[in-house]
Formats: sequence, C-alpha cells, structure tokens
Amino acid sequence: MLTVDNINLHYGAAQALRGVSITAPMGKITCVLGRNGVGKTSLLRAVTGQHATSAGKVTFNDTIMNGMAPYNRARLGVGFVPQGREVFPLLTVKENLESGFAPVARKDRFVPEEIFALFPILKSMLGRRGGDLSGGQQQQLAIGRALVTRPKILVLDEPTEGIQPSIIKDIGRAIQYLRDSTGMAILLVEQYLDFCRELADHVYIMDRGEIVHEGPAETLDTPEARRHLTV
Amino acid sequence: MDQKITNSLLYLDGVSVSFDGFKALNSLSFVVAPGELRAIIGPNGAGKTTMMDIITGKTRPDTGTVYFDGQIDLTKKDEADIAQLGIGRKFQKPTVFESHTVWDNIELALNRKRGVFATLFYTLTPADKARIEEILETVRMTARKDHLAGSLSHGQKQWLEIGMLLAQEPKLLLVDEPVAGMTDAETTETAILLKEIAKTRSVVVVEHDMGFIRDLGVKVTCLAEGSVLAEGSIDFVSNDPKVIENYLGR
Amino acid sequence: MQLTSRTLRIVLLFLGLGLAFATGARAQDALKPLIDGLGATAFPQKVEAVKQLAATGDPKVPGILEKLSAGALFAPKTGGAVYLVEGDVVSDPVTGAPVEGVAAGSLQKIRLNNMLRGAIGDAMSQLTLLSPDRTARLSAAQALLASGDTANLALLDGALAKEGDAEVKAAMESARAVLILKTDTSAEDKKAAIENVAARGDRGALNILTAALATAPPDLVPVIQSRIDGITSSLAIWDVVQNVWYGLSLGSVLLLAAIGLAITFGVMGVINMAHGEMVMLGAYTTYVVQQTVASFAPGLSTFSLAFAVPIAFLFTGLVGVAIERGIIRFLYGRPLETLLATWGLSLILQQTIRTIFGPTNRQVDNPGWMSGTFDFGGLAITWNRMWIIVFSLAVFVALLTLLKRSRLGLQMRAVTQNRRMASSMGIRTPMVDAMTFGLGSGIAGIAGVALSQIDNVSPNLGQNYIIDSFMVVVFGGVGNLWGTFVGAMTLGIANKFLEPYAGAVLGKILILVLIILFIQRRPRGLFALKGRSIE
Amino acid sequence: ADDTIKVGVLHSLSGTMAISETTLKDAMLMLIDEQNKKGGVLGKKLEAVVVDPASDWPLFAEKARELISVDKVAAVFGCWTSSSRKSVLPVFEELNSILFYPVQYEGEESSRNIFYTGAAPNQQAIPAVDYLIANEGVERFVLEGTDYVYPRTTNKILEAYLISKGVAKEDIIVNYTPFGFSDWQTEVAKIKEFGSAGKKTAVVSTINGDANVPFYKELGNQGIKATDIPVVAFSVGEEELAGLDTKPLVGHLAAWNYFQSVDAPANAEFIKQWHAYTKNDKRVTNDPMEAAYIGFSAWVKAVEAAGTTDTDAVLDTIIGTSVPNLSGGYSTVMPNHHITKPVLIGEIQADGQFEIVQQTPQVVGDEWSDFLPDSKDLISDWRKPMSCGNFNVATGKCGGKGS
Amino acid sequence: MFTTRLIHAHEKKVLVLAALILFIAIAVPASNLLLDPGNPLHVPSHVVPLFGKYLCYALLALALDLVWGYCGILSLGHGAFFALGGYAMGMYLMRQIGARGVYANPVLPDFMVFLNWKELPWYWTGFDSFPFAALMVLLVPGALAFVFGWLAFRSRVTGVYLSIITQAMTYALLLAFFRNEMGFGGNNGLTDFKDIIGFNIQAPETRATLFAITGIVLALVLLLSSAIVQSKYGKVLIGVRDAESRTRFLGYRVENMKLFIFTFSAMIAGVAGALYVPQVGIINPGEFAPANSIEVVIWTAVGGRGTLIGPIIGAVLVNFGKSIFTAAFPEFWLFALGALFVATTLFLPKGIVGTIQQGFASRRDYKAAAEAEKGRTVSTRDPVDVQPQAAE
Ligand SMILES: Nc1ncnc2c1ncn2[C@@H]1O[C@H](COP(=O)(O)OP(=O)(O)OP(=O)(O)O)[C@@H](O)[C@H]1O
Ligand SMILES: Nc1ncnc2c1ncn2[C@@H]1O[C@H](COP(=O)(O)OP(=O)(O)OP(=O)(O)O)[C@@H](O)[C@H]1O
Ligand SMILES: NC(N)=O
Ligand SMILES: [Mg+2]
Ligand SMILES: [Mg+2]
Repeated sequence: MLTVDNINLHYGAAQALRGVSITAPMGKITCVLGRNGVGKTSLLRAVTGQHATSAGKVTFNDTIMNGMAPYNRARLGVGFVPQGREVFPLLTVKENLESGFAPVARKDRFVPEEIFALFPILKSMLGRRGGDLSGGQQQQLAIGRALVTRPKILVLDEPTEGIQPSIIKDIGRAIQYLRDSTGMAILLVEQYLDFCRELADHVYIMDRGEIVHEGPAETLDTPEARRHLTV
Repeated sequence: MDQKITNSLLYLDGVSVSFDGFKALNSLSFVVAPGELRAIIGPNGAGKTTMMDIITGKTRPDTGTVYFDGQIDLTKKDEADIAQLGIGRKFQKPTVFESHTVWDNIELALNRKRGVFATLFYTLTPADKARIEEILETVRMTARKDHLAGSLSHGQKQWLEIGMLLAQEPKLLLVDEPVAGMTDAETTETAILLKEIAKTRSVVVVEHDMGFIRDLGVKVTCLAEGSVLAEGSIDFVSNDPKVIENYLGR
Repeated sequence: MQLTSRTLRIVLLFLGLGLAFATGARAQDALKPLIDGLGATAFPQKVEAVKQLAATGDPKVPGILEKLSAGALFAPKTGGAVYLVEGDVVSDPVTGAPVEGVAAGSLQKIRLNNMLRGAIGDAMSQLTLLSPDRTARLSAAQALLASGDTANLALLDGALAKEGDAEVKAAMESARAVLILKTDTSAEDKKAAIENVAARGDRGALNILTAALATAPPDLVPVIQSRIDGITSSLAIWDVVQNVWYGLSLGSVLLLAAIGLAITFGVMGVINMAHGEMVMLGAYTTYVVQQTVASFAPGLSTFSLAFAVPIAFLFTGLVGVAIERGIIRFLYGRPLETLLATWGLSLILQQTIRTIFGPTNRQVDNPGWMSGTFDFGGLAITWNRMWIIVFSLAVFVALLTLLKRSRLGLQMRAVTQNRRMASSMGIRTPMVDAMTFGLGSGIAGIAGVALSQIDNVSPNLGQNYIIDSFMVVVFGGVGNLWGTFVGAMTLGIANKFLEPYAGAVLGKILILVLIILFIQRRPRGLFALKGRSIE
Repeated sequence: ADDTIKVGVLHSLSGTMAISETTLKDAMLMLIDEQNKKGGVLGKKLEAVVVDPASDWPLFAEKARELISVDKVAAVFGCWTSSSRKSVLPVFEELNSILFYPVQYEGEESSRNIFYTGAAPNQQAIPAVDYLIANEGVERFVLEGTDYVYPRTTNKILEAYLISKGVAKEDIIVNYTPFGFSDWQTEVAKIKEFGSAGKKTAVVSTINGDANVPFYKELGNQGIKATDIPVVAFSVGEEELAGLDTKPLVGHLAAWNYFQSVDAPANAEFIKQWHAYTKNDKRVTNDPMEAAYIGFSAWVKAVEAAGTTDTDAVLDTIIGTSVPNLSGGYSTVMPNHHITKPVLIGEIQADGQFEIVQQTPQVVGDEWSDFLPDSKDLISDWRKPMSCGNFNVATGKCGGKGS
Repeated sequence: MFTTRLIHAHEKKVLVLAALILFIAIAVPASNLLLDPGNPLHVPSHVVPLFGKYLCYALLALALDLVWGYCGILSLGHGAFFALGGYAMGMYLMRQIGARGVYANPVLPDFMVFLNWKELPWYWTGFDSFPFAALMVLLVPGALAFVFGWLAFRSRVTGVYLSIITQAMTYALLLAFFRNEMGFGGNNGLTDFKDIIGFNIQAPETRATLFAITGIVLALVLLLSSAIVQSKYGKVLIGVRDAESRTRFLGYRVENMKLFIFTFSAMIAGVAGALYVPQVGIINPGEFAPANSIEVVIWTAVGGRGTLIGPIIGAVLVNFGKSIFTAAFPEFWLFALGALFVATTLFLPKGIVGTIQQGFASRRDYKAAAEAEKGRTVSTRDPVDVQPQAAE
C-alpha cells in the first residue's frame, strides 16, 4: 500500500502541494482529480521521486521512500506513466519497452504478451523510433513500457490523453484486469470524469495544492465534488 | 474542380506522404470552406497531425496538391510564409516560449508586421494592449500574465497556446487536441470558444473527446490509415460501422 | 662522378694485372697507403680511399671497412697514418699488431658521413658479390642496382656467370640491365635490358628508362617510349590506390581520435573540451607503461603496447568516471555549460602533465612489429599505419556492438535521451552516466596509445586533435557512430586526394570549406537523425 | 628592492611554445643563479622576474611592457618565435630597454634594442647546404618547411643561393605544411619520389616544433635512410630528439652553432651545471641555450664595463664585447647586434646526440641577406655616429633601400 | 522613436553600467595624462593600453552574447570577425608607415619587400585612407557574417552544427592568414605601427584617446544592444533561441531574424578588433585560432550569458585575472584559471551576473510567496528550472 502523509512540495518559492495525504491500497484503483494546475502531477512526482518533497512522508509497503532516487523506487515496484508520454524518442519501440528490464530479475527480461494483446499497434511498430509515433501511439507505448517493469503499483498521469475512444475502453479494461489479476495498486490521475467514475474504487479531488474531497467513486456526483471540478 | 479550389479556403487533393516506406497519408483529399468549423477524428496514427504538418509547411507531401484561399499553393511555401498567409496552429504537445512571460507569449503571437525592422521599432499601442488583455481574459490567464510560461502546468500551457492562436487572428485555425488534459467543464468552455471563433474564420479541430465533438455539432471527418474513412454529421459518422470498428470500439 | 669512375676503371685494370703476381706481403704494402687515405680531413678524399680499397679486392678490406663503420679507426687530427684503436690499445689496422709510441689521446676518430657510409656500402657490395653467403650476395646485387655505377658491369658479369641461386640471379640481372642501359652495347642486349627494367614497373624503372630514352639509338626509342607509357599509366593507378590508402590511414587516426568524443559528446551531449586531454593521458600512460616494462621486464618490451591498451583504457576511464562524478553530473540539462567546465578541466590536465613530465616530448618507441614497410603491388605499406587501421576498426566494431547489443548500451542511450524518465524506469542513472563518460574517456585513452606511435607525446597532444575530432563527429552526424566512422574516412580520403594538388595547407583549408558547404546541404551531418522528434 | 638588479625572463610556459621555451626559462634561471654565486653584477644580486606570455603574441607585448614599466627590469631575455619578437619590438624601442633573443631566425631585422644571439640564415642555412653539396654530393633539394615567415624567408634565401651555385631550378622543390602537421604520409612519399630521379637528393628542413616528431617517424617508417636521402634540419636539436627513437634516424643532419656533444671544457662545465641545476642528468642542452648563455655573458660583461645597467650605457659598451661560447671559442657582439660563432654540422646518433661532422670558423651573423635583392645593399651598425639599422651602402644613406 | 527608447526603455542596471563605463572612459585617460605619477590616483601609462584591451574584449564578448545569449547561436568563430576588423585597421596602420619601414619602400610593407613582392596586391588599395579602412572594419566582418549566415540560416543549420562550422570558418581563415601568399604578413602578422591619423601611436595622448574612444564605443554599443534586446525584436530572438520552429509557425522569418543579429554582432566584433590593434600593437593570425573564439564564449559564460552586463564583467574579470596570474604564478596560473572555470559552472551556474540576478529574483519570490501564503492565493513568479534533475 502506498501512503502519502501530509506532504509539501515547492518549485523554488512557489508551493505546489500543501499537506497532501492519500493512500492507494493494493488491489484497488485510486483516482485523483482536479482542474489544471492544482498539483496532480506534482503529487505523482512526489510519489515517483522525480521531485523532492519539503515535508511529509511517502511510504510504500512499509518502506519509507523519502529521499529515495526514482530508480530505487522503480526497483521497489513503482511503475510510472508520465503526463506527456516521455517515451525515449530515438529508441525504437522495442528498445523503449526493453528499457523497462532494468529493475526486473533476469528471468523476467521479456516483454509480456499481454502488452501486445492490449496495444496491438506496438507489435506492428517494433522497429519504429518512439519519437516518430503519433501522440496516441506514444501514450500506448508509455503504458506498455511501465508494465514491462512488473510494477506493484502503477502510477498513471492522464493516460487517456490523446487516445482514441476504443483504446480508452481497452485501457480501462486493462487497468481493471491488472488490479484483479495481479492485485497491484493503481494510482490514477484523470480529468476524464466518466473514465474515473467507471474505474475508481476511491477518489480524491485536489484544488490549489490540497486535497479537498475524498470518498468512493460514487461521491463524484455530489454537488460538493462537482464544485471543485468546474471552473 | 477549379471551382472547388476557388470556393474553398483549404483544399487538399491526393496528398500522400510516407516515412521510410510507411504511408502516413494515403491520397488524402479534404476541403474546408470559408467560415467552416470542421472536426476531425480518427484512430491514433491515422495521420491527423501529419495532415496539419503538411498544411503548415512542416512536412512536404510526396504527391498531391494543397491550396489555400483560392490559388495559393502551400507546398511551395515555408512555415513562416504560411503563418503569414493566415494559418495558425496549436500543437498536439503544447509548445510555448518557456522563458517568456505569458504576456510576452501573446504579444509575440499578435498579428502585426513581422519583419526585422518592424519588430525592432515596434511599440505597444493602447489598442494592442487592450487586445492582449482581452485574450488573457478569454483564456483566463490574466492573473498569471507575468509568470514565465515554463512554470505553467500542462493544461495551463494548452490554454496559453489557444490564446496565442487567437492573437494570431488567422483565417484558418488548426487545433490539434485542444481539450486533452482539460476538465469536463473546461472542455465545454473550449467548445463554446471555438464556435465563437468560427463565426469569423475557419477552424479545423482534431479531437478524440467525442463529447466535445458532439458539443461542437459540426461536420465530422474521420480519417483512418491516411485517408478519409467517413464524413458527415456526428451521428452519421459515429454510426458508421467502419468508424465503430476502427475508432470508437464497442 | 665522371672522373671517379674513370679512375676506378683504370685501377680495376691495373688490379687485373697486379693480382696475378701479387704476394700477400706486397698486397699489404699496397693497402697501407690506401688505408692512410681514410685519415684525410675531407670526406670526398675519404670516399676516394674507400673506393680504391674496394678495388683492390683484398680479402682484408671488408674487415677494415667494418672497423671504419664501427668508429674504431683513428687518425691524427691533421690527417696521416691510420690506426685501429680499441680501448686504449692502438694497433695497425692491417696486421693488427700493436703499435708503440702512439697515444690514443693524440688521435681522433675518423668521422663518417652519409656519403662515406654510402661508399662503404657500395664497396662492401662489390666485395661480397662473390661471397659464399647467399643473403650477402643478394643484398650486394640490390645495392648495385641502387647505385647504378657502370664501373661494376664487369664485376657483375663475372658474378652472374657463377651465380646458381635463382633469386640472386634475378637481382643481378636487374642490376645488370640498369647498367647496360647506361653503356654502349648491342641493341639486342639493350632490348632485353629494357624489358627487364620495365618489368619492375616502379618509379625507379621509369627514371632509368627516361634517362635511357635520351641516349637511345633511334630504333629503340619507340620500345622505350611504350614501356614508359605503360609504367606511367600503371603508376597513375597505383597513385590513386596510394591516396586511398593514405586517406584510410588518416581516416583511421581521425576515427580513433573522434570515437571517444562520439560517446561523450555524440551520445551524452557533453561538449567535452577535455577529450583531447584524455587522449593525451592515454599517450602518457603508454609512455609510463613502456618505461616500466623496460626497467622491470625488458624482455617483454615488444609487448608493452599490448599492456598499455588495457591499462590506458582503465586509467583514463577512471579519470573519466571521476570527472563525471565530480563535475559533469551537476551539469546535465545545461549542455552549454559543460563547455566551460571541461575547458577549465583541459587547462588543468595539461598543466598537471606539464608539471609532472615536463613540457617536452616523451619518447615512445615503436616496437619492431610496428616499424618498417612491406610492399603490396605498387604500394609501400608501413606497418604502423597498417596496425593503426586494424586497431581503429577493432575499436569501432567493439564499441558499436556494445552500444547496439548490450544492456548497458541501451541504458546509456535511454539515460541520455531522458534522464528523469530513465530513472523512473529503474535505470541507475548515476551509474550509467559514470559508465558512459568513463567509456568515452577510456576509448579516448586507447586512442592515445595508438597516437603515441605516430605523434608527439607532449602536453599539447590533445589540443592537436580536439578540433578535428569535433569536426568528424559533427560532419558524420551527432549521435551516430556510423556517421563518425564514415565521416572520419571521408575526411581522411578527401584530404589525401586534395593534398597532392593543393598542398597541405590549402588542402586543409579546402577541407574546412567543404565541411561548411556540406553542412548547408545536410544541416544535420552525413548520417542525420531524421524524424519527428528532431526539431 | 634596490640592492638587486632585476632581469626579465619572457618565455612561454604554457601553450604551443612551452615545449621549446620552458627549457630556456630554466637555463636563464640557472645562469642568473650561477652569476649570483659569483657575486652578482656590480656588487648586486640579480633577481629573475619570470612571466608567462602563454604562446600568445599580443600577450608577449603586454608582458614585455609590464616587465619594463612595472618591474623595471634592466634587460629581458626571451621570445622564441619571430612573431613574438615582432610583437615586443616596438615595446622595447618605445620604452628603451634591451631584449636578448636566443633563437635562430630569418634575419631581415635590426633593432637598436635587440640582440640576436641565435643564428641568422648565413650562420646556419647556407653553411648547411654548402656541406651537403661538398660532402654529400647532393644535387637535388627539397626545401620542406612549416608555413611561416622563418622557413619562407630562409627558403627564399636558399633558393637564390642554390641557383647561384648552379643548381637547376627543377632540382629544387619547396613545400610547406601547417603548424603542428602530423600526417606526413603524402609529403614523405613525395620526397621519396623526388629523390628517386637518380640524382643525389637531400631535404632541407625548416619544419618547426611539434611537426618534427611525426615527420621523422614517418621517414623512418617509410624506410628513408640518411644514406639515401639525408635530411638537414634547422629546428631540430637535442631537445626535439629527446622525444624520438633516433635509431632509424642515424645520419640525418642538423646545422647549429652548438651541440651538446661539443668537446670543449666550457661546454663540459655548462652541462655539469645544467644537470646539477635541473637535478636530472638526462636533461639535454641545445643551441638556443648556448645563445642565451652568450647573450647573458655579454650583457653581464657590458654592464660591468659600463658600471651601470642603464640601457644607453650598456648599448654602448656591449658592442665589441667578446665572451667565451660553449664550442671552445669566443663570440663577439658585432655592431649589427648579431654575434660571431662557428657553424657546426652534426649527424644524429642512436643515443639522441649529434656527432659533429664539420665545424666552420667563426661566422658573423648577417642581418640583411646578400641573397635577397632588396636587402643586399643594407648593413646595420649601431655604433655612433652611424647608429643605423638599415644603412644603404649604395645610396650612402640610413633608412633602407628607397625606390 | 528609436532614440527615445534608447534613453527610456533600458533597464536601470544597464544605464548604470553604461554611465560607469563612460566615467572610466574619461577618468582613466584624464588621470593618466593630468595627474603626476606620484599621485595615488594616477593611472600608470602601461595600464592604459592594458585596460583598453580589456574593454575591446568586453565589446567582443558583448557582441557574442547578442547572438549566443539572446538568439541561441553559439558562434565558435567570433574571433574571426574580431580579427578581420583588426586586420582592416592593421592594414591602414601599415600603410601609414609609408617609407619609414626598414627598406624605406613607400608602398610595400617590409614583409612584402623581403619576400620579393613587386607590387601591392589589389585588396590593399584604399587602406591608406582612414575613412575607407574604417568602413572596411564594419563591412568586411559584416559581409562575411552576412554571406555565411545567409547560407547557414537559410539551410537551417542550428545547434552544434552551426557552432562547428563557425569554428571551421575561423580555422580556415587561420590557415589562410598564416600563408604568406595571402599578403597579410604570414604568422608575423602586421606590427611595428608608427601612427594613426597623424598621431604617434605610442604617444601617451594617443593611447589615452584610444582608450576613451573604446570606452565610449562600448557604452554606446551597450545601450544600443539594450534597446535591441528590450524591443519586440529582442523578444523574438529569445523565442528563436528557445523554440525556433514555434517562432516560424507564428510567421516570423527566423533566418532573417538571425541574419540581422549575426551580421550586427560581427560588425561590433570587427569594431572591437579595430580598436584592439592600435592598442596592443600587433595583429596576427593567432587571433583566428579556434581557442580564442572559445575563450570569448567562456568570458561570456563566466559573466552570465543572456545578460548584457555579464559578458562585459566576464571579459574584464577573466582577462584581468589572466594578466595577474601570468605574472604572479607563471607556472601555475593555468591551474587557477582552469579551476575558476570549473568553479563558476558548479557554483555560479548562470554566471556571475546571472546568479546574482537570480538571487535577487528568488528573494523577491520568497517574499511574495510568504505574502501569498498569508492570503492563501498561489500567485508567485515561478523560477523555471530549479529542479535538481532537469530533463533536457
Ligand atoms: N517545473 C515547474 N516549475 C515551477 N512551477 C511549476 C512547475 N511545474 C508545475 N508548476 C506549478 O505547480 C502547480 C501545479 O502543477 P501540476 O503540474 O502539478 O498541475 P496539474 O494538476 O498536474 O495540472 P494539469 O492538469 O494541467 O496537468 C501549477 O501552478 C504550476 O504552475
Ligand atoms: N517521421 C516519421 N517517421 C516514421 N513514422 C512517422 C513519422 N511521422 C509520423 N509517422 C507515422 O505516421 C502515422 C501518422 O501519425 P500522426 O501523428 O499524423 O497520427 P495522428 O492521426 O495525429 O494520431 P494521434 O491521434 O495519435 O495523434 C503514425 O503511424 C506515425 O507513427
Ligand atoms: N625564429 C623562429 N625560429 O621562428
Ligand atoms: Mg498534470
Ligand atoms: Mg496527432
């Protein structure tokens, strides 16, 4: 289980997170929502170690991760799909996927077939460079790549961005399948409300760097939650 | 045929382009009338962004014709020419000038003379100032006008880029996935904004958000594998079995 | 020249008569004044004395000439009687009997110069043409061919008649043909000689034929002319081959110098101005290794280069790792600033080496297997160039394999393309960064080992290669190892084709201009990375 | 302080020229040290002021100005390349100080404030080709040089000289390569080809500095032996050979006014001091060191004679001053600010030393070459009343050739 | 209108620095000429050309910063423009020598005489006239930059590719000018000048005047540059630097934008070179050495690129340090200089001026953040790249 306990995060002088606490239990899908610029990505950066926190604690399965480098978190089982895809532009699709071999045991250094089942386009484009793919294809590659590391918790930042509707449905199904079959924890940042509502076991809403609402997915439709999501 | 060219604002015919043997556009034909708002959907990798690259001069087609505003052959022009002709673009991945403030980003985009000396001797007139303020208001960035664009969040950059597009006052706007990463409420706002804009100019918008497309309520073109798969009203297109098969899914 | 050969012929004639009834003692008497001639102050006189000694054909002469070569013959400063001085013992050069009353200190070693050494060589070949030793005869024949002195014709004829060994005989025939063409003999003889000379097909043959053309009887002119044309055209082809070879060889040096930079700059994006100093460190490592081997295990000296390669790789690699950990790692994402830091570093490294080893060149020896030449058709290939080409190819292939096939290679590329994301993929970025920079530096170090064989080992060594290295990497296309390879070879060959026509200076200027123009055509180098992600 | 006399040492300790000049700095420090052991000059100790002009010519001018104006040195010993000398020349004239320049150079210069203790072309180049013609029977010449002023001028002079000696024009080729040139394959092949024409051929090398090592390595590798095509060099001394395996080079030549192998008591003493000073008995000596030695001795003697370090007084007393050189004779400072010395031709030995094969009597350095049309009428005499660096004997006027 | 902006639109810092430079431009020569040597405020004569040299370098660094700091063109060949300006001036000074050369040839410079040149090459014509030479100081570097830039920018050569071809350019010029056949004195270059527009070049008054002119030119160029970078054109340049293709899609002709500033900068560099030559007394091909151009980049980086003050401070500081070190620790100064460069990058990542500016900016931000914290509104100016691990 991932626990984020009362963290602050600063960019220079500007504070992006203020005392944020969330938990993401194993075998559950936890969803974070919020308007643009409220700090969702910053929260995920704190979890994956891409940005230092200035206060608070981040623990995963009883290991305190504060101060731990991202690669060590990846070795603990934190898999990350960042906003903006960030595929390696000059590596081929195949090499992008293989870059996920780093934290896994030798016997697991292969690309699981499910990934290709989920995103068939990747299989047909193994030799193409990541940077040449279309936006949506890159997004698929980014998800596939994270799965290669066999994560125990999958952290996704707006994974549906730029993806065609049919594949969004597939991704939804895949996330559920991953939760149910492997029991991994899933921490999902989303704007796409319907997608969240359908998938999430538990939701948080952020505003101005703080958690302003939490509850089961159904509570998303309360007026109080709505207020935080409209302009 | 000629008639069709002259009556259209943008006219693509038989456009093909391939990368290392992969055909990204396959004899694509596509026409936008003056004052038209057109939505484009299509599977990932269908060639939507590539089409915009062709129109804006970033990529040269292997074959095919691209005309703008009557007889202007866009394949002979470069990016700056095309922008000056009045074609503005918002990129799929938001690109802004990170070390300029939000205000300067808009100011640079403003549709004024763009020569070396014109910019060297440019002074900000009250009219220009008012215009910039108006745009900032529209994209709700007034409070952040002095922030460096590099410090904006992903969605904020999207908005800034829309603002820059407005400042350009183009005849034709090409908008690549404007609502990606926006909340539902903002998506609705954006639809309203685009419809407003389309009253005075033509807009081509690429999106995967079907709700948004529906909000726009305009003619929809669905691309697949580099050419047009279906074209018509949103209901017509979304009921097309090929579109469902290739794009919407079941 | 003319005069000398005439005198020699007279002496020869006299010799033929004299030998018949000369006794040993008489010959000794005859030798003594000739030997004393070696003590003359002027070199031409000494040369004359050597020639006369050779002409005596006396079996003692080779021994005496050897002593002369070895610097054991002495004479008073003002010239005069010649003595053999070994240690403090002064003896008669002919009899070897000790001479009393002459102090070694009052004598001066008889100085040799190149003309005298040449004359000694010629004399030895005359005297050894009939030697029982096959190799001595062979080299004597070759020496006669090179000297082309017609006075030796009779001697050669005599030797030819007795010669049994085919190879030696062929060499003698060649030498004879050269001489024949210079004398008045029958047209038949000359014709055969022309064919013999022409068969050699090299520039020397061309010169002999050209000289013969001037004096040839009219009926031989067309034959000679056609042979000349034949040789000229085949030489022209060999010239092209030679330029290509020189170009490849220069290219391989450029490749070696640049290939480490293709990693630190091409792959990592560090504008590594200290790259040249890494090469220099490699060269100094070679020096230290060679010194160490020479003093602790002199028997292994021929292999000291082989030891130097891994040691230089490790040493410069470690220095690279230290630089990366100490400086470069704070600069990722600020590529331009690496220029400033590494420039500072290069100053420090240069001055460090200058302080430790002094500013002057250090001597790194070429082992035997890297010296000399062998012939390949009309091409004289030097061994050291040959090995450097082989070595650079080996390094290139190894590196290519490492980058393309190994896990580390993949991780290196991932890290340099997006360090933050690579870290989130579980790649230990600090380790990979250090390894990558260490690898690039280590490769630069082994380039230094090779360069120590052809260039100065001085603190400035690196400075001489840094600009060329950047040119090669950029010309080939940054980030592409093949580009570096093809770039280096292209620049090398282009340079070597321009040099004979434009001269070295203008040639180099032209190369630079060509690079500038080429980049206009291909703004991202020869092997440009294409595609969307490259803005 | 007032109880010392300051002496400037202006040699590059970094950059491309450090390789040659650093040794001269050390030699100067040693000479000053030795002089102080003897009680200094005029009863005062000498104090060396060392600066690093870093192989950067404008920096030479700046440092020279600083030495003279700030450190108030009595004289400066320094420079190696002609460019650096040209750069500081106006400074020495403006501030009226003295420079001793210890390196062989192209001539065609004479300054009231500069003493040229290295060789002029007639003290090195011309005797060397004379030797080649007389003692090696050479009839064909390759003039191979680095592309800069010293080789260009020297080769101009040599060409004129050789032609006057009856060498045919087509038997001379002149070829230039850039500074620091390292790929000699083509050039050496060209030499080999030129030398294969049947006439005895030699290379006269004005190749500078670093480029020599790869040049000789390539010569050795392509198997050009001294008995085939000898090379006589004007910029290769013991120090340069120290970086080379000389075994394949035995017999190639150099022309200088001094070799370490000179058999003279003064030289033996000098070498001993040098080894002691550098604490390294492998350190070699070379010609520019001797030139520095002569310049320094002459300056000391002139100062003692003048009783002051004042520039004008020293300029007067130094002309005609004779001091021992290291080749067993005396060198005299001539009115043209050049010195007399013998010319030695040496052959490279396997141990990196030179074997002297010829030694001429004293030769007076000739600043204006007799083999260049515009300078053959010029002489220089800095004694009063002439006091002229470019007196034209044809017109009888000071101030060059006129036209 | 432009002139009014010249006065009004500057940042205060720039005006202060310009005033300071002007003050130095007047005060140093005045003190040198008017005060007697015993006076503690007297500037000794040897210092005047030395500081004059620093000011020339400052001008050169400023020129480089305009293209590098503001437009992202890392020119590794700016020394070439500097040297060309210097040679144009040097040729004029050579011609001024007239018959005072050693061979007393009224037309040919000495180096041509002793290499047997018979007549002045055609490209030396006109250089006996100062106005012509002054024009060439601007035109020659300007024309080279224009042609070079026109080719390169039109072909969209950018980044290291551009840097390396500028380096190739200066390297080629280095080799060319080394050649005696070029008619520029080979490696010895042009030296032993006598006078400039009739004044003895070694006279203290001339030196003082040259210094003053250099200072004034530097101050003027600083103000001009400030006007340029503050203008919309300056903002476009920064846009080109950060996102070249985005600028194109906004309709700006990037190649023209670059060409203008590149040519302008080359001309400034030429002026710097022209002012440099009479003060140091020599111009030779060494100025074309690639390392010299790299050094200019380094001065700029040390001072702070992308600021106008930075390159000036950097050039003066580094060269002042070099002057001191080469005399004080002749054997070890390279360690000091090298360490300075390494330390600057590590501890002053944005150069001296950039880091100070950033320090002020972040103090302001923290204050604002503290204010905002009270009001609980996130409204601060966010420094962009302060994360420990910035992605490239
Ligand atoms: N690199 C940065 N430097 C400075 N400020 C930043 C940086 N990244 C984000 N911020 C600021 O931090 C705040 C939170 O940003 P964050 O990216 O976490 O938002 P978000 O919720 O992910 O928004 P979006 O939905 O648009 O992606 C924003 O106000 C943004 O301006
Ligand atoms: N430079 C290139 N090299 C190779 N393939 C390319 C290149 N550029 C585009 N492609 C391919 O062309 C196809 C069309 O890409 P494009 O970006 O136009 O798709 P799209 O319709 O915009 O998709 P999305 O909705 O995912 O953004 C994709 O399959 C992509 O991989
Ligand atoms: N004077 C010389 N050798 O440059
Ligand atoms: Mg976000
Ligand atoms: Mg797209």
